Amino acid sequence: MSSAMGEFSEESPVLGSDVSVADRIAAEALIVDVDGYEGPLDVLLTLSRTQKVDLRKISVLHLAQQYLLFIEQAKSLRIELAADYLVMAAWLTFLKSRLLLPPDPAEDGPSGEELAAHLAFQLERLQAMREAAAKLMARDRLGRDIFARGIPEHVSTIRNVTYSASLMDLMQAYARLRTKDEFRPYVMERESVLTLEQALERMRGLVGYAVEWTDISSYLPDGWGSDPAKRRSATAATFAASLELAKEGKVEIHQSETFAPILLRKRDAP
Amino acid sequence: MSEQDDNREESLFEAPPISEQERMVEAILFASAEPVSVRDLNNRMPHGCDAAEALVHLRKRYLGRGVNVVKVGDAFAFRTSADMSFLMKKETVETRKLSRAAIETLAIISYHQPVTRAEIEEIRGVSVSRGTLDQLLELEWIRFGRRRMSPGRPVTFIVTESFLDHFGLESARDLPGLKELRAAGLLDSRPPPGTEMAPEEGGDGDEDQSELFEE
Amino acid sequence: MSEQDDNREESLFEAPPISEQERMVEAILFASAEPVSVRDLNNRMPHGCDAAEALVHLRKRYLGRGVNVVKVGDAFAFRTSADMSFLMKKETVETRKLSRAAIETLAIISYHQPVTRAEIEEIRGVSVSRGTLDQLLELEWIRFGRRRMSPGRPVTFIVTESFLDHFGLESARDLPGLKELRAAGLLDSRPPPGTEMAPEEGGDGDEDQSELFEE
Repeated sequence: MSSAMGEFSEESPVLGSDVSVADRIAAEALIVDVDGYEGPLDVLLTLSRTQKVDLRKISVLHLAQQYLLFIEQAKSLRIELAADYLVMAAWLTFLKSRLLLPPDPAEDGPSGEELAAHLAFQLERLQAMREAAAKLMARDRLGRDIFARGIPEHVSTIRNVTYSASLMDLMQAYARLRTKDEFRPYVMERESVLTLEQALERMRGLVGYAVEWTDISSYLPDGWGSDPAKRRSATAATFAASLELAKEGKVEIHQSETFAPILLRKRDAP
Repeated sequence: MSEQDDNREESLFEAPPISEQERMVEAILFASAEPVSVRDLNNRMPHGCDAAEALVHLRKRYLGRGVNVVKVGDAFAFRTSADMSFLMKKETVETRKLSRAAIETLAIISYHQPVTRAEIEEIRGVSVSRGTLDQLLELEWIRFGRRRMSPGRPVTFIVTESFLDHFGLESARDLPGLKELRAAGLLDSRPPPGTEMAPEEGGDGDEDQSELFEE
Repeated sequence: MSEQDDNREESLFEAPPISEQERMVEAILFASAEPVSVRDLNNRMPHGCDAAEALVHLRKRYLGRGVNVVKVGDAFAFRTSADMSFLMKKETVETRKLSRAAIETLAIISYHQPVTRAEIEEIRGVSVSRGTLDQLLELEWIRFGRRRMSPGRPVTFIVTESFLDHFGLESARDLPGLKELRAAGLLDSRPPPGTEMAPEEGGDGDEDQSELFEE
């Protein structure tokens, strides 16, 4: 185990007063570029390359040592390190102690070897994914190497909307409109509505001549008797006007029985 | 042929075989967003190629296929074969009910034609939206009639032949009159007095604002 | 075959000859820039057609041509042959360069799918920024897959048909080196020691890559 440390100090690109200039430059590049790293695992993967071995046979202890030195270097150069770099450093310190010390039987949890194996697996997996990504990006790609039809012909959707309406719908609609007319006292179609005011005015002018009992329907204005809508409006207005005149004491009203004609005559002033 | 010989002499490399040139033209025409001229083809293909000749082969190859090489001006492009055009259309048939506004407007036009928009509005008691009339015009059930000789010379609407066809009428005069409607019970479908005003009015008001086609 | 016979019996009209069907598939695929599924082909072709059979013929016809019929997931498309790319400078669309984080994330999703964000982070050893995933979602190379049945029901990511189309893959099973990676155990979800009780373990790891494109 101690030999690993010794080996490390000789080979380390990050530390040592007796390293070559090239190594020093490489080490500085590593540190200065810390922002360029995609996290601690990325740093570890980069460091692992100096071991030039299959990632499965990597010395995790050696790697941990390298990483911790890297962190120290970064700190001494006052490079701001993200928290996760420090977390990794702490974890690797822990791992290092587990690897160096004989296992404590009283202690729970995974052994140093298990943890180291997992770290090696993570590094190998990350490396594999990077290689896969490179292979993927190197494929013949659509829009770069392979092309789709330049003048696609769009499928036109022809929406045939057919509207269904039957003669019955049409007649019902018309009937509905006409029926509505007959029942709409509020309708603003002025020419088929006789207002109370209009009827009253007309009646006032006429009752002076009503010496005999006269059917109030004869007081409807000319032309209001044939159209049912107009007749209805005129009848109602005339009847209301008659009641108004009776209230004023100007006329008398008489009806012999239900539905019999309503008769009206002038009342002599008292 | 002599031109090709000249090219060959000029070129340091031998031109690719014509079958390869044909493949190149095929790929370029396929991928290009616009028809490509022979000149452009030659510019894009390796030196010594003869796009015009490759095109002759390519056009022959696509004769009778589902897509053809067509000439557009002095350029060439792939186009789906004319007899395949039916595949480029997706027809969907939707049947919708005419909106109440539309059917009422149509009813008024058919019973009162020629009728102006103002008259339709008076009969319906609500304004008629442009959309409703447009829809009926589009369906070719109504069309413009003569202008009224009254002030403003308003346009009138009348029903069309296709309206008569659709509703199985010989002429608009065949429409049943009010008396017949009553006899058929269509005018007796009055709501009981007292209930007819409120809901009818309410409904009408809503419809009035949107006059949307019913989906 | 028996199914086809059934169809033919059901149909009032005989299906067009296979050569015509081939032309139809050719026209439809040519007209579309996007891959078209066999199902869509059948829907667009006359009743009784067998797009899958026509496709077999069509693919054979275009073998070695300047454009080829390629399979993308369950769909097919015409694409220029890869060896013609040197002619295509003009057509190349400059795409936004993907960041290293985005490329790695995409690779992890494609090889490990369906995969959760936490798993991507575990593999990369850093957190995945929202922007990275957004970029991939926007490119329509990844989409949300099913939620995991583990606590928190985390959402998973999977690659899309556009991803396959872009990278010229018939299916995600054709990803380069997939078999080797799997054989080396590098696609297993292996939780860190001491966390064996993690809920993800078990079936999920095996199912990876098999749940592809299930809707």
